[in-house]
Amino acid sequence: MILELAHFQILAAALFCLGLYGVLARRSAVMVLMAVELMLNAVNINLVAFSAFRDISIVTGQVIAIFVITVAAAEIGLALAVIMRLYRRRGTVNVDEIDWMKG
Amino acid sequence: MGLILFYILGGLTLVAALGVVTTRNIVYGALFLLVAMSGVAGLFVLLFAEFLALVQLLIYGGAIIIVILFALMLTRTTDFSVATEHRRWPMAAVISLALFGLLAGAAIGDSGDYNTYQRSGISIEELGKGLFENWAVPFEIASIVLLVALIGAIVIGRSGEEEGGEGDQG
Amino acid sequence: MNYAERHVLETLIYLPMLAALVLVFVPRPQKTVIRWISIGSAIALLVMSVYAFLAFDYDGGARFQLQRSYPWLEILGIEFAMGIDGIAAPMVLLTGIVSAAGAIVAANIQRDNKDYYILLFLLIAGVYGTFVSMDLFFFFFFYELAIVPMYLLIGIWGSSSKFKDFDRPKEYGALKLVMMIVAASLLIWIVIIGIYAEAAAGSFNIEIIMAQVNAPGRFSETFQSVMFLMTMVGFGVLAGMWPFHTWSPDGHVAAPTSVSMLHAGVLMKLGGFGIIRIGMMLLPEGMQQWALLLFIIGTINVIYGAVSALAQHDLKYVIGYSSVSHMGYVFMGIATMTSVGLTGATLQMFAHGIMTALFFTVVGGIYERTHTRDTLVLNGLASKMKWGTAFFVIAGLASLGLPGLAGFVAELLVFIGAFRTEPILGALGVLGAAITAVYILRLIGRTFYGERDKKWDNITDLTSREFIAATILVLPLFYIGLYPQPLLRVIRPGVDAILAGLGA
Amino acid sequence: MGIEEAWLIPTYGFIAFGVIALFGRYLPSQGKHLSIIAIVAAFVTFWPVLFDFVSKGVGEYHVPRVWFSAGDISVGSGMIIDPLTIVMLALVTLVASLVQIYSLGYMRHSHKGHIADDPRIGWYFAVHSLFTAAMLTLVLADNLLLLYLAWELVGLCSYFLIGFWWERKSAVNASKKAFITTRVGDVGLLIGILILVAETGTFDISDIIYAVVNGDVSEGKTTLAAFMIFLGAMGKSAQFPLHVWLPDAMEGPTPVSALIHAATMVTAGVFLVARLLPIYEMAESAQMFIAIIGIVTALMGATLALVVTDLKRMLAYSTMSHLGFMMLTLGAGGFTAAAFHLLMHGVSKAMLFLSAGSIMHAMNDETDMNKMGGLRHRMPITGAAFTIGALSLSGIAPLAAFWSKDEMLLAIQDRLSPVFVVLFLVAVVLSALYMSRATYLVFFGPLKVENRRVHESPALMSMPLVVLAVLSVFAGFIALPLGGGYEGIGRFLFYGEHGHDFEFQPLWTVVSIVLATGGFGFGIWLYKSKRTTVDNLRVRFEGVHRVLINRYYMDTAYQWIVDRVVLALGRSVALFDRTIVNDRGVNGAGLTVLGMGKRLRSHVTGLFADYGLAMGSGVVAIALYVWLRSV
Repeated sequence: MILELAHFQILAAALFCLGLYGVLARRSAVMVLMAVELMLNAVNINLVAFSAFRDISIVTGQVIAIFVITVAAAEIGLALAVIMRLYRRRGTVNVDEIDWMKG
Repeated sequence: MGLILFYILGGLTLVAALGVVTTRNIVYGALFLLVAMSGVAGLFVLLFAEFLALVQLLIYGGAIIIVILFALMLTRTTDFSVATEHRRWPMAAVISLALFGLLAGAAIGDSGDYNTYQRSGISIEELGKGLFENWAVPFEIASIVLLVALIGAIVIGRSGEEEGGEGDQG
Repeated sequence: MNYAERHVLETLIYLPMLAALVLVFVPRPQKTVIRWISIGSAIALLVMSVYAFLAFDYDGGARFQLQRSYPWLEILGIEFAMGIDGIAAPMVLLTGIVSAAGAIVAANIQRDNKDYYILLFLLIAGVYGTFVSMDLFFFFFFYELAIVPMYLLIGIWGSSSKFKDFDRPKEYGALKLVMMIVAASLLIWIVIIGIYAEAAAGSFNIEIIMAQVNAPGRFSETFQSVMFLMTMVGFGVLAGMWPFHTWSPDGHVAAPTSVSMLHAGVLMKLGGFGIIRIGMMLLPEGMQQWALLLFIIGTINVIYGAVSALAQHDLKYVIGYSSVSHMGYVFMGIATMTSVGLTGATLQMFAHGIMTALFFTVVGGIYERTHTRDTLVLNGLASKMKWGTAFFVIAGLASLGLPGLAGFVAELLVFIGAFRTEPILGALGVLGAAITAVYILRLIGRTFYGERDKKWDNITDLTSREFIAATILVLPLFYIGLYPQPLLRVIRPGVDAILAGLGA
Repeated sequence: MGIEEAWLIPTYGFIAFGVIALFGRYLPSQGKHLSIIAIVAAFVTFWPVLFDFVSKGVGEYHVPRVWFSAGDISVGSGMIIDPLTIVMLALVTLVASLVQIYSLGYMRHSHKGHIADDPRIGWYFAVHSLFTAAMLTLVLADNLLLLYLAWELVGLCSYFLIGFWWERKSAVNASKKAFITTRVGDVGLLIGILILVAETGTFDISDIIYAVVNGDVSEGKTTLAAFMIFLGAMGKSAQFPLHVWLPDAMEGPTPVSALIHAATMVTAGVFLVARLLPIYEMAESAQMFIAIIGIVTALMGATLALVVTDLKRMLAYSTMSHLGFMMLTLGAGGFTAAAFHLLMHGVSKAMLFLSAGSIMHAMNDETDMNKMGGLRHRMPITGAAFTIGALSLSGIAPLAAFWSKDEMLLAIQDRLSPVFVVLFLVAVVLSALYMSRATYLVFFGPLKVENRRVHESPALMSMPLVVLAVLSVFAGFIALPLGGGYEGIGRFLFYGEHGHDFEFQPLWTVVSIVLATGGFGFGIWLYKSKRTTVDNLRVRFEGVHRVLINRYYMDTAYQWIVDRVVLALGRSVALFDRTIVNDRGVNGAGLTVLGMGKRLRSHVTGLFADYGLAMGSGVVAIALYVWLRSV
């Protein structure tokens, strides 16, 4: 059995779904953020895998992966700042209790 | 030989990810995340994307995890171990599994004309050239994104002190 | 067609808009200047409407006359096309008369009458546009233009009223009125688009579409019957058809005098006109299928409106319900699908428009002086308001169909048509006329005759302005009552053309 | 000036009305003289029309004129001149002129100390001339539409005249009641006309009669139309179910009652039936119905007149009773007898009303007969006129109504069953009785002290009385063939082959004379000497008396129907309309939309997790759907 693209895709899918579960199920906002990181990495794997299994000379996959990483970094920074304010305001980061958007 | 490496690294990452998602203690979660990130870096190496692996380790391992730990410490969520999932978690599990089934099915069914796994990485200066030639504009935009995120984080973070905990905007 | 004939119809639309524009630049405190500009342009409108009516060549002329069209949106085939046929000509005349009287009576409005007049002229432009336009798109455009100002006019200058067990704030009346009509106009919009698509003639012009109506394969039976039902309901709501009539009494109670004059006098006729123009002309089979339903609803309208008017205490409620009852005759007339019945329906639209306007002029005058319309409180006004009583009695007698006044001729023709097709329903209609006599006379007997309550000792008779407005309305009532031939010979070509289409 | 100019007769009235109503204020004494001139001119124009008519030979002359045409119906406004029209023209113009002259005097009452015209005298005379003009148009109309127009106009004028003194609440109610009751009848008339028009396609009376006579119109439709048209006649001529408005109509000024509620308007119903008699000939059941209604009204009117104490109401009931006679005769097909009695009754009854007016004028509007008595000493002319009128209407020998009553008796006994004849004779006796009662109570017997100062009315009022009195005495003779080509009213009225000339049946004439004079004498004797017996008669028949006093409780019944049924129905429908159709239907629709909105809002919990779940399941569902379709 030699290594094929499908393996990486399945792995990325698994990682992505774990991340999704984490986002949907975890109570702490920070934990949700971590799960988001997982999902982003899953995407990266896919990107790189595709560039590897296709024509490696085209660097698109890796370049986009880099961009994904940069955006992830920016995003986590901002998200944590928001969570800090949230914590200071409501005294908790528990996702269930924050419902200011209630209709 | 690549296969074995793939299984080792993939398994490592998955287990770590599972840990992140299910651990009761948030700090352990952060540590599990670190392990997962390194696993992914390993996979990048497997896929001849050494520079990427390096960047992955550097940013994720170095910066992001540390920031998360800082956040955890500041919001003192560590001193009480909060119940991990809220009451509707089975629903989330079902959805994730269903999505996984679909994605995996798509992956297996995909009969794209991919050439086999062969050793041909690309040198860093090719990557650099590609980055700075036909991806120059997105590169600049990425830098702006980072700048904005930086300022935003500072503004949101700083202005929090003087307001104090005034009324809750319901 | 000389110059005037070519441009009279479009000036009927441009003039009110022009007047509104001019008023915008007149400074607000100049109340008298505003008043004179408005009355001046209203009189000009009346003169032009009369000219348009007389210019209509009734023996042998083309079906749509005084035509004028400007290309507007070629790709969709929309052109700003204008023209009047036998049915539209009397309606244009009616609009001229009622808007002239309305503008004169509107002079009593003190609070920022500038905006009032601007909105009023927009409304008048909308009404003229609807009667005159031959392009379905613009027909709908002006139809909406005529309705939307109503909300502001009633909402701002209207009057809320408190009754013992329910009260009607003017906002409620205004909102309900505009909401129901606009919702109904949605149906009409669907019908117009449906017809446009079905005709596939690439044009909204009525004449081109009519040529397609009996083209093979198109305008199938079911298409026409569904579309006609939607037209009937869509226009029926505006015309005060039975289940959807409740906005009429509430709307009129809340509306200021000149607005209810224009609304009951002209806007409700848009509904009837719409059913004739779109329903009968473009959907003949649909008409034949739903004629009986229209007939039954018309009879219900007549009886229901008359009976519920019996129990009303507020003057405007009575007139509101009587409008519902009289519009029932229009539906009956249309549903008979005979030349006599249809002529009667058109004449009834004309006659009722004038009668109701006259009613509202006097009621407005009474409200102006006594600040109440409750008939339980008002009594014995005749001794103080001689001319007011005279005009109200004439309007009352016209509405109960006294021969010698316009109402009778119209109702008679409708009844003749009705007896030819559905005698039982026709008899019920005549019964409706008897009930009308009861509630009109009760009203007159209670509010005008009998001894005067000392509260009304110091009320004055109609002012010269109201007197002129009332005379403008009374003259046609007598003229058509005694010698209706000038109006009938104009209606004849329109009706025959429609029935020829229907017959085919 | 011949038949063609007959349309002039009504036009004077319309012009007078227009001028007075619009410019009354500026005319001297509000233009009342203009109205007099108009009606006298009409009377004067009538004579050349009569002579031209006679000279041209008695027949039916038709002067057509188109009024308007709509669709396939064309409506004319032409005229028919036939004997019936001539008779009616004579009656209306004569009585109207006399009544208007009489009104000059009557409408001057002491107003704040000095004698002056009624403040709204102009309006009074304007409506008076409008009424006469409308009545004349009705008589002349050659098509049913013009007739219906005049019919309604006449009803309208009676509404205005009854309600002339509208300060009085009772007058307003009376006028409203009159108009609505006649309006109910008019609805029937309109439906009848419409049925005929729907069948024959034209309004023209002669065409319609021609179509009905030779069977173009089905039996059922003709009978239905006949019934409906008679409904209109019942309303106008105050026949049995629709008679309730006539007694109340006495609220109006007395000359109004003299003209409208005695001679002209109420006879319009009889005229209509007479004009359309050939149609009724074809509808047997309708004709029988008319006879029944006629006799019932006659008896009812007579009985009510016996007990009522108000002089004018008594005369109103007597009119009702005589109209019943006429309808009965028409029911028996007695065209000439009915028309003849219409003429005679018109003349005598108008005189009775005018004399009642002059009594009221003298005794400042006192109408209660018990307060009068022995007035013959103070008011000789009025007394004589009243007595002649009473005698004539009771059918005493040489006077006017005797001849017509005789004619009617002949017509009834040869077409209808004996029951009708007996009832007719009973009614004759009763009418003689109540006439004698009235005459005695008002004019004979001792003069009461408070009536000491009563004096005869001025010349303006007594002159018409004298003219009418003379007519009541001699008018009857026109029944006989007086030579000069004139062979009696029978031949004149019923031209053509089946006219019957006046044959003299001794038996029935003797019977009617005996009954009439006997009835009258018995009445005088009863009230003269046996006043006590009258009182205890009243006591013993207490029940009957109370019923009669309350007009058979008809009025209360109608009032109950109006209040309980009609107004209640109105209120319930209005309530239904407001609560169900409006609050439930319109507002309801609004509220349901709001309700839906509220429910939707509950999904927006603000919790991030819920949104995530929703999004997730959405993605999965779409992916699943795409996958399933592709497989």
